[in-house]
Amino acid sequence: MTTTMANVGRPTRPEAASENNELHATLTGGRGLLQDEALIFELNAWDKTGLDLPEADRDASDLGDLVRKEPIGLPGLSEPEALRHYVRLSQKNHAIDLALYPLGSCTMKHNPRLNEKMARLPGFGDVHPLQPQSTVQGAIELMDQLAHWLKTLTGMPAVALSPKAGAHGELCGLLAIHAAHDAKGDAARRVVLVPTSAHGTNPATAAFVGYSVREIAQTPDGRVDLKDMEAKLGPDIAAIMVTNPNTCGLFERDVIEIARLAHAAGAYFYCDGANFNAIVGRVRPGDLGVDAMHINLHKTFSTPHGGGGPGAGPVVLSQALAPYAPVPWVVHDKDGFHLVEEERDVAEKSFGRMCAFQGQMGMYVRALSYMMSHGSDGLRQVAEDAVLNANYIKARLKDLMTPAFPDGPCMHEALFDDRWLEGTEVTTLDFAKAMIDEGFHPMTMYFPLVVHGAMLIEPTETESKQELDRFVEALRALAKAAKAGDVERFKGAPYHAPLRRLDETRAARQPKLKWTAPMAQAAE
Amino acid sequence: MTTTMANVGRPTRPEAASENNELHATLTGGRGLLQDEALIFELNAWDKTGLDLPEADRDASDLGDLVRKEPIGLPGLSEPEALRHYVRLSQKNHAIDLALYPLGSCTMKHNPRLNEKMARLPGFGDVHPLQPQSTVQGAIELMDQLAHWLKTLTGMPAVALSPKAGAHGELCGLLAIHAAHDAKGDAARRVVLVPTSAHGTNPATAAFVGYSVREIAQTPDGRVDLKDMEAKLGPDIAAIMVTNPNTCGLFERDVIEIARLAHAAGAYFYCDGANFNAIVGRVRPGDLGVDAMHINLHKTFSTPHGGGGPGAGPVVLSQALAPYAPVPWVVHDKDGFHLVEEERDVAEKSFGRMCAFQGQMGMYVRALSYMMSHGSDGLRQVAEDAVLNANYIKARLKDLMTPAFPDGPCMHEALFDDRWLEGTEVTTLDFAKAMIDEGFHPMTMYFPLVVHGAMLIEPTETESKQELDRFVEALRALAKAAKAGDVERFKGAPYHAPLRRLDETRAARQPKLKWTAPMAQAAE
Amino acid sequence: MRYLPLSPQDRTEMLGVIGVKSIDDLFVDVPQSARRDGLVDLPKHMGELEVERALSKLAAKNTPAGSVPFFCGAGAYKHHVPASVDHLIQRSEFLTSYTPYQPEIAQGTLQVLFEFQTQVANLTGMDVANASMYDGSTATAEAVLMAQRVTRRHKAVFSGGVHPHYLHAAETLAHATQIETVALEPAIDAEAKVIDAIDADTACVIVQTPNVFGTATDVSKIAEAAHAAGALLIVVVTEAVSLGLLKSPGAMGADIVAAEGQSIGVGLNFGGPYVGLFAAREKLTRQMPGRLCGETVDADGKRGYVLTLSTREQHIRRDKATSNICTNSGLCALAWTIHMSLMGEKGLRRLAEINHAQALKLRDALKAVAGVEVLTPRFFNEFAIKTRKPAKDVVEALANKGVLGGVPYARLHPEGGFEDVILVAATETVTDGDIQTYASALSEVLA
Amino acid sequence: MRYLPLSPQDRTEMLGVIGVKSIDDLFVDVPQSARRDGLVDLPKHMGELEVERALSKLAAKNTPAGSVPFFCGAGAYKHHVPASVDHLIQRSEFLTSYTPYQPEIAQGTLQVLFEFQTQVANLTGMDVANASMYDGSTATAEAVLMAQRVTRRHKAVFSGGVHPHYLHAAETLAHATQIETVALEPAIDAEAKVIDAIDADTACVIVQTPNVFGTATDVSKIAEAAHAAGALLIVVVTEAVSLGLLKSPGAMGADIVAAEGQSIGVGLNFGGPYVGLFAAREKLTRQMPGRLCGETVDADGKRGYVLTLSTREQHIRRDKATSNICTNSGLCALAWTIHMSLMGEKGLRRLAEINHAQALKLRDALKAVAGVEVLTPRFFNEFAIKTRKPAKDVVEALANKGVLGGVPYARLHPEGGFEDVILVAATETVTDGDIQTYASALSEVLA
Ligand SMILES: Cc1ncc(COP(=O)(O)O)c(C=O)c1O
Ligand SMILES: Cc1ncc(COP(=O)(O)O)c(C=O)c1O
Repeated sequence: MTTTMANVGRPTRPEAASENNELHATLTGGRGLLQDEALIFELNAWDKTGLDLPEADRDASDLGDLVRKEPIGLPGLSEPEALRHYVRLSQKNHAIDLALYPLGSCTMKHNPRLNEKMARLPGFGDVHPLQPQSTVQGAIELMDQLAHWLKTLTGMPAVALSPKAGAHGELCGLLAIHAAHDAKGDAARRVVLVPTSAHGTNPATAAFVGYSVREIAQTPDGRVDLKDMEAKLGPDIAAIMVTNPNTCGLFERDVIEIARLAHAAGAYFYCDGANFNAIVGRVRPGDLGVDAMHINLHKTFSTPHGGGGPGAGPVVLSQALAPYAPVPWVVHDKDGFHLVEEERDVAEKSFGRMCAFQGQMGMYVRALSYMMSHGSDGLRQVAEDAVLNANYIKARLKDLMTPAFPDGPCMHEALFDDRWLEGTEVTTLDFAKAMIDEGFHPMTMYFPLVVHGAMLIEPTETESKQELDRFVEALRALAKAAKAGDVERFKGAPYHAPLRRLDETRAARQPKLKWTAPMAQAAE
Repeated sequence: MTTTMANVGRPTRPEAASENNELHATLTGGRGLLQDEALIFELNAWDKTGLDLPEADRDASDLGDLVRKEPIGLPGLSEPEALRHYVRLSQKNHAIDLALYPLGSCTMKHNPRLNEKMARLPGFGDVHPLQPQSTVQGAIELMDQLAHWLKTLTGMPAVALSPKAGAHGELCGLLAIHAAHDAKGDAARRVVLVPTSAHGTNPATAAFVGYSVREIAQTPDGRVDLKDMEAKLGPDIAAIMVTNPNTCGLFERDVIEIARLAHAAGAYFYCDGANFNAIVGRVRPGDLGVDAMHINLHKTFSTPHGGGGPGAGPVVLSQALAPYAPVPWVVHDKDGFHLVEEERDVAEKSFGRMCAFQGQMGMYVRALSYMMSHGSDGLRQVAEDAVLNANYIKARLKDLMTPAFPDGPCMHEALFDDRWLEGTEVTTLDFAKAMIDEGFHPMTMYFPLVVHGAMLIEPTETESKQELDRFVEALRALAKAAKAGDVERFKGAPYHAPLRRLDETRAARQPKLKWTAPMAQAAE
Repeated sequence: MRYLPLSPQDRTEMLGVIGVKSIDDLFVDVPQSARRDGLVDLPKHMGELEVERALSKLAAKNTPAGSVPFFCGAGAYKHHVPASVDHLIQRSEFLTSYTPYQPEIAQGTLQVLFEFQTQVANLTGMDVANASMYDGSTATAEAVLMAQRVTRRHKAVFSGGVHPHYLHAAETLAHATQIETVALEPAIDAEAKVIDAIDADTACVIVQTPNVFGTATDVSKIAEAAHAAGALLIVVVTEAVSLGLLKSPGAMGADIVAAEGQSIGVGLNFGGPYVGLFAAREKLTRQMPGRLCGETVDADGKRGYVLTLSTREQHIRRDKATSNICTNSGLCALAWTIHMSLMGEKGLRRLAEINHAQALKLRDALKAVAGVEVLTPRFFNEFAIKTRKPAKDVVEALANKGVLGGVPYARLHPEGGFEDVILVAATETVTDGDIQTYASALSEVLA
Repeated sequence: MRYLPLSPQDRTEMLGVIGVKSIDDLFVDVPQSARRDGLVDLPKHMGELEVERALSKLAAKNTPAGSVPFFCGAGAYKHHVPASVDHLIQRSEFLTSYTPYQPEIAQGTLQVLFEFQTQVANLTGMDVANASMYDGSTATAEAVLMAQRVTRRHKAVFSGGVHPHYLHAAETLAHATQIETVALEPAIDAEAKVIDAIDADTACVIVQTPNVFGTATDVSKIAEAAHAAGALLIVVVTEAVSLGLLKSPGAMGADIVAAEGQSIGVGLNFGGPYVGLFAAREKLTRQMPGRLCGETVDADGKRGYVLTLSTREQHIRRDKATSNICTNSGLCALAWTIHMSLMGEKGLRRLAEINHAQALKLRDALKAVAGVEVLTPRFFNEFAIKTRKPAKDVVEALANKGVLGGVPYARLHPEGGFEDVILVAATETVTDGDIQTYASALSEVLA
């Protein structure tokens, strides 16, 4: 049974359908179901509260002049008002649950609802990080199980669970490397090699821990230039940071050689594992010579991005780096599961602590739920479908758009440059904004930096062929329109979003980072 | 601190804002965040499933030819597809959580989320109706507590909890009345008196239990015509069914006299309690002479309407009718709480059973949670604010629109007729559809039948003054536009909703009530 | 109060706009004698935390099905509902919307109803289905009244295999409407006696399959007999999952199907809310109770959905309506549709097979217990056993051992005899370990 | 697999379009030696029901805070979060969206962030706040690095009242970045010793109030001393609810505030995810880490919000960025904002007063127990007690009696001495009955 466009509820005559709208701007600015919404500070709710709390039966006079007297400036909404406020706002967001969200490098895959339910079991969601360990044996066991899955999938002997996101994982990895060099008394290694195509967090992290960053060149086929790297390796190099699959969506064919060269030069190989989704279940980084690699549980293992976070960035470690892992970690003996929280005994070489407590337990539960649901077979299928979907998109667009690396397959994302837009006056940004009108979130743009006007499309494995086709058709139609000179469609886009294009320059030039009362505004 | 319209995010220049849209119909019919969506039957999912179930380890050969062979015709979506499908669809709905939903008679008030959480406690949501009663003592106790609140609030001695909605409650009440007359051997009473303004379920229910319906006239000020009623009362009258506050949003001033007259004629007084929200905590129907009254827990007590249901319609009963209440009910002794499930002993006069099991437990939990949250003080405030909000709307619109009953206060809803639209070519329906464009759900239209082109506005108590003002401003602007002859704005409305006006005649003339495969369609 | 947005200042301002002095001025129409000045005698408002504490305390006094080996059925079944179902039905746009009277801003609900009607019709093998009833029992009662309207006859013959609560609810309504109900003797194979009871006055025959004792029957012969006598066949289904494995009522000749949908998408909820499925032959469409959603187009020619054929309904036809139903079970229908969309045919069949397999294993395990006789020969996921001690005591004793071991038939039908019969069900939520636990507990209880 | 929409037939078709024979052809770039043919050694896929069973079993081995009298704090607090908060953050549009890079279709998230920043700034009494950090501890470490950038000095002085985990996390990072950390002696009134430790090399002084022992202090004098020395004052807050009652850090002269927001909107979660609050004086804005949301207008002149000042950030400035942070704690910030919007100033003050009152009552009850000495004189909702048996044993013994009685200070800082000190906290979730239960259990344990 196949679907014809005519009967699936899409407008059969889009031109006709919107013809009438123009004539009828509403009287109040209303737009049907799309509700505009003021800030909570504008709702006249200074003296209200949406909580019913009893009066305290002891006063605070013991605190004397520590007590705050002045007003704080926090409005309080009744529950109906609050619900409506945030529901209205939510409807101004795009989301995975609405349509394809092809942000390359971000792995916007489906977030299973089972995981949300599991993370909210009181035994996980309502336990305190410092309860006696005897009262949280199941929680510690869960961390142990998660560690087992991560180590097995990556083929690495150890894992530090506590980093709170990918960048925090990078920090953890580099701190372990730092500690390892320290332990050898090797203080001269002050440089980290990073390919130009790397994600911004790689150089930023290296700098953050006091390393200076040197860039590695790229080959014409989008991989690390081995020659260049070899030339730059030396006694001052602490580590190389290489993303694999890399940010061009390509597998580093020479990865084993990269590792060998780095090790030969006394450096460690930090692998950015943000793109692990492309190879999970098919390739184990441990087989490639990696010393440390973070895994974004919020990418490969589906914990929700939540409009910016939280995530979790466990770091798997090689035998060489394992002793330096940060506390806490889990050990298991006949008495049960224990958190090693102190840098002594088994943890005497630990480089320290990444954060208070044990890290992102809520994400551990979700990730483990995801892994158990997929199993070894399902996870392998994840990688295969992710790669299949990306290659399908690349194949279906390559005649109209210019793939940055046309030869050979890509991994989980398809990278295009903007050569095909030359002479059209349409930029990558314009094109992206026009995608919004057609109902899709734009791809990642202008990243990686090694490709001009980059468009990095990562569909993930949780898209159906139907949605991919819908997406491809929209991009093909837009590409043709761009080439046909329909410039206004792009320059003015988006036309159909809750807002039109926003003035980012103005925002940065006169930053207004919080609401202030109109009086104060006027006085500014 | 006051809010100026200019800075609250609403378009400052609505006309300008939409000017550009018209030029840019999209290429695929996309409309930004608003996603069109096919039916599940059109997603090519006949051979898929979104559940991972193990294979059964026993076969079904014992069932022989009872086993179904032919295909059923049920597509199965993966979870990502299903999520997206239903999320997209949801965004095509208006909802209380989006804006004022002033459907008169429907009491679209805020649905507290605490109630949802409570109803999902495993001790309520995951217990079987026929578990041993010793294992559900808390559930039965909850029913008992709910009964106590309902009886206390209404001042009535008994309540039948099991009816599943208001109409089912009416059925329950009339069956009790039927049984009471039966018990007296009074079989001649075959007629129920119902005012013309009554909700359709009143006459429908009366007919449903075999009564014939006779209408009572209405006075010019929107109340039961006592004279007419008295004239129609007689030995053939089983009951009167009167709504109070009535469907014109007015309190039946003579309600005590109405009761007296009915009783004097040997009839019972069934009160439709759908509008209890207007008087809860301030007036007890038991003080008015009522014999039976249903309470829509999904109106007054905030259980969600859920796009049409489920609801719950407990019926409070007078001493005269109490013995005839349907099973089951709750009794309490030193051994705990018990469900009386059989028509013997204490229940020997029971007229029977309304449904399998105990009724709408999920709604009982929510309603009790709501009642406990509000308490005696909060519930009284509910009635007062509901009435205040309705009168405020009436006051603010009465110069432009024509209140059906201008004199004196209304209760929880403000009723307008369409006299003010005379000569404008705009009908009540047109006006309602134009409200959609401005961001509001229309009011109840053409009901009650006693008022021409009725517009029945029930804001409920959970609206803020700000939202009321926004609503009033929109209606005022529309009313002025109608009077100014801007007819197209109304006739073609809505322009900004997910769909334009739907062809209801066509739907009824050639009913298409389920999806059929395109082949079959073609063959039709 | 956290649910009331008006501030005291708002109230004062608004009274001013209205032109009255106090709120009491708006309640002047209430007779003096009925005006209450003080508060009713109930506790005052409470915070969330307090309410949560009080209700959690009550909840904690109950034994959730999921916390013990669980074998109760008899019209309500414990199934696993995917987490995404409950997530989706809680979306504001579904949860807090009304019956879709304004189709332009209710296409979400309406398209769901159209999908629901199609799924129900396909599952039951019928031509049309409505947008839901309260539950299976009220759907059955409505079916009987509908048969009376269609045939203009006044006798309804109930098989002895119909769930006693369903029978009771239908009888209660029938009593008032002058329908004569003939309730045949309860029996494991009660359907065998139905044909003989059909006569020329019979408006309808009501049979349930699997019946209350679990017996699955082919009702084709009954359909033929009913039709030959000019009566309608109403088929009742209390376990919707059975339709994944068993022949559809439509294929066996049903004219109306009244079913309980609770098994799919809806939890146990101590008995409600559930969702009634109601399906019929096309020619009976205009006599159906309840809402119907139909396809149409909008002013731009785009496909859309509306509530239709409402001239059958109370709000249009008043005392001439086909039913008094107004509020139905919309949100449960949504849950049903989502769960069904996730399963699809493939998942539903598999689920049904697992249910059947677990029940067979349970049967084998219980058969081996001394003092137990298995009564039902052919069943889906539920069967009746006879125990050598009174069923009520056995079930209570099992509960004390932490096993919820089924429903005594006599609880449903105290005067029906069968004091020693327990209805036991096994679904996919029953593990092999649970079955063993049950069997050993039962041996101990019957020892 | 229920999360994978492609059917086998889809896969075949798509391989055809790509022009390859098998999926292996897309993995040709993987070195031969690293290609794995078989499955990794882990269990195969499982249904929802099975996963739920397995994880529920693990969950059941833990004692939830809500199930017992509960008094643990030390940087993570049990508060009641209104049901609507968790409901709203689960809306698809919030839950499954990314960092708002495309403002035209991310105004929901962006407006929330703008509200969040305003609330955080107002609550802390600071000029600007960012859009969240991972948690309070990493926010503190970032604050230290920021102070280094701003002052170009390399010494950080930590009061002995700073949470040991916070100190430890900051030291770990500082070690690599050549910041010298001076950790002053832990003491109930540790803040008294801070001023003496400030010198001309000091980049920043880090003080916590209420400190880890619960002591609430006015840090104005420290601020003056720091400023006089050209250093910045970083104020750490681990219990955000305290700000409802206590003077704001801004009012006391803080330059940077690094706080843990978990108390508001976010659950205990065994330690994470939490939400770091980060606020500063306006002149430091461009040295702040993390995302910032700012107001602007769209092409039609309508107000809207965007991420701004991103030239501070890693994706633009790479190794010159102010921080490496990318993913932050967005959804927890949303929860925080919703909870705060429900409370408002009025609710927050009331909540803080209740917390304080419960803690006073707890203090009185524990003071009366033989073998207990209350160490903290002025506190918000947490204080330190000294017990006549080792703290670790006491807490363990209490747990065996079903009371989670607090956190032994030595668990946070094993080498710090204080083996007999327990940190005990009381929030609005603690009832008077819980307090009595604790006191009697403690008497028994210490007897
Ligand atoms: C390649 C790469 N590396 C690192 C990161 C940083 O991860 P996180 O955002 O979890 O800190 C990202 C995230 O976008 C990434 O795409
Ligand atoms: C006045 C009145 N009576 C009765 C009813 C019927 O109640 P229900 O829809 O719960 O069956 C309604 C519902 O709309 C009503 O408004």
